[in-house]
Amino acid sequence: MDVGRQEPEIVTLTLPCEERFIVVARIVVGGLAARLDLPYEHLDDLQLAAEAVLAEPLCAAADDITVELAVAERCITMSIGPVSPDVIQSALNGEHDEGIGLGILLNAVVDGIGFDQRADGAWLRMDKRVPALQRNE
Amino acid sequence: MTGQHDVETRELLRAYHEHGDARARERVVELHLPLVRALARRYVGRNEQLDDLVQVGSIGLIKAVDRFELDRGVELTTYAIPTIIGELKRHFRDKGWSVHVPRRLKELSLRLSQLVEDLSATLGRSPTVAELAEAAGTDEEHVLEALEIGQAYSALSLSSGPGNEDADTDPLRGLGTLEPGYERSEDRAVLVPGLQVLDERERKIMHLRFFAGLTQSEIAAEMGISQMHVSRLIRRSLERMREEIDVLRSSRRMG
Amino acid sequence: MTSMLRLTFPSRPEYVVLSRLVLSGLARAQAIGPNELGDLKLAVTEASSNSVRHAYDRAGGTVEIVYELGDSHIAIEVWDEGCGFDARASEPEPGALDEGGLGLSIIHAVCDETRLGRASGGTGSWIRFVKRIGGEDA
Amino acid sequence: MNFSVTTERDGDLVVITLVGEVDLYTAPDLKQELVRVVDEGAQRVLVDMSETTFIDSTTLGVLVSGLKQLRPLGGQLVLVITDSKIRRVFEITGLDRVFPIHGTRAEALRSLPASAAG
Repeated sequence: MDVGRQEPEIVTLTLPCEERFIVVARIVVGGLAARLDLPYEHLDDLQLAAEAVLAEPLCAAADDITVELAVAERCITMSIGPVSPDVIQSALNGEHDEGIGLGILLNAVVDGIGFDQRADGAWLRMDKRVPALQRNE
Repeated sequence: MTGQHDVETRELLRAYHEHGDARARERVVELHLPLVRALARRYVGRNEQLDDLVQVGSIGLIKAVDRFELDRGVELTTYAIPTIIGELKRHFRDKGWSVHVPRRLKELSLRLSQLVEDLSATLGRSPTVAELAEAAGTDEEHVLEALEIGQAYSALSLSSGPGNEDADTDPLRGLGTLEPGYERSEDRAVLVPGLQVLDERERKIMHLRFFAGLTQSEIAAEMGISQMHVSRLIRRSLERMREEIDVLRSSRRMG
Repeated sequence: MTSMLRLTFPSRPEYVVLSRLVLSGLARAQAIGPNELGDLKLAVTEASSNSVRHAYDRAGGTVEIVYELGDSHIAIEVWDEGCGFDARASEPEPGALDEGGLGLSIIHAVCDETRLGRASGGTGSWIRFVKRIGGEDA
Repeated sequence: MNFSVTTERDGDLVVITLVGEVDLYTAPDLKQELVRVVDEGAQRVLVDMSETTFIDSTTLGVLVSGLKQLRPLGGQLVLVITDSKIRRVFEITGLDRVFPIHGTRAEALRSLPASAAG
């Protein structure tokens, strides 16, 4: 795949906020990562990040959530939104959290985390650096 | 869940288990129906009505009540949650998609773990899906599907509750014991209450991955298991913790 | 109860597989028979390939697919910025990958209902096809 | 993409094995291979799809153009198909009546005796 061009190529998936559809996000993220020839471990990290965010109670405001994957030369940026920044921020800080905490989890699987303000609200942005693999083709 | 609730539950369980009081059993089940309901709600929508799922989940609850051992020193909810979820999942597995999974995909799913292992050794890094597909003589889509199936199976076997031959699924295993050496050093991990539902090995993996910052491959090497196994254990640990947390939250709401 | 999912991707051949993978995922969320799933994957591949094929000369085009999952049906709409199924007036360029107009007849054959149209106000087109699910033995 | 085209050649007989998915992304590889073997004088072409997991109309288009190329030269193109879903795509389009379809490679090879090519 030619990902060396200027503009990142963008894939989006919008899905209802229901647990049963998280698997669709996981498999599409996996499919894109496979197309980019990412090692299994990187693929798994991206899938885990998507699942972890989607498992948070994100959809208080809206019924749907969008996972956007922007593919640049050495980086995949996964953005998920619109989300309630308060909910995500407190999840990232691990407040009220009996689990691992979203912040700790994401820090382990992606290389950068931030928020973007878009027309429809806040989006959580995660950057994953990807290795340049030698391609056989 | 209030202390009052727990006390009442223990008394009723004692009445049932020690004196065969059938009405006490009924009452315990009744007391915990909100829990079943909270768990069942997560599965609504797959052509299923909530009431039907509550029925299914109740079977899990009754099994947990019947098999509960008073002297194990845990609350009934801790024991019942995996059993109820197991019953719900078994319900979907029995009537749902998994019977549709072609044998070919199931076999592929079983082979992948070994292939990841072999290829990692050959390549000196984690293989790509394309490389896995080539080694397995199939295409990427099938590999991805097979990976999903592997996860679905491990999730199903995870919570199928007592009576399952997989010893890993005993919800009581590992409770209250921490392996010395890793817990003392870092403590953030130990402070995470959700981790207490995991067994020792799972807790150690979670610690190494998320608190010590090791990669899956490094953990695999450290623990002498395959990378894919590490991946699945992480995923199912997270899932189990999420379930536990959901229940903590919903039981708080139930007050 | 009906649920909607939406997938968009650049109009390039390497992304067509994603249109099938969404269906693989939906088959995990809800029981879909293996033959039903195979037919749906075939139909969505035909529709999205068609969109990609006709977008070759439009760099930056996007294909949009909406999946509507009901209790007993799946409806799929594929939207693009190209000229669609019904506008095959000119011969394909020599050497181009041509499917000889078979794509649409395949969709007709494997689905229960098919409709085509133009996207309002633009040069794009859409196709909607519906397949009943749950008809296979569990 | 994991899709492979493997070609084995024995005189004017060529066996092309397709493994994986053939769609808009991978069909060009098949097309290129078919054009090449016909240009190089293949008369009897067997496309073995027993390890093919997905095909679409693009695949059919490539096979039909291969057949069109071979026919004026007196050549033949036969297929090996084992999967019912793959076979279904041929049946839907009526192309099961255009291509000789066999269930095993041995059977397909028997249908292509050397004398047929002259």
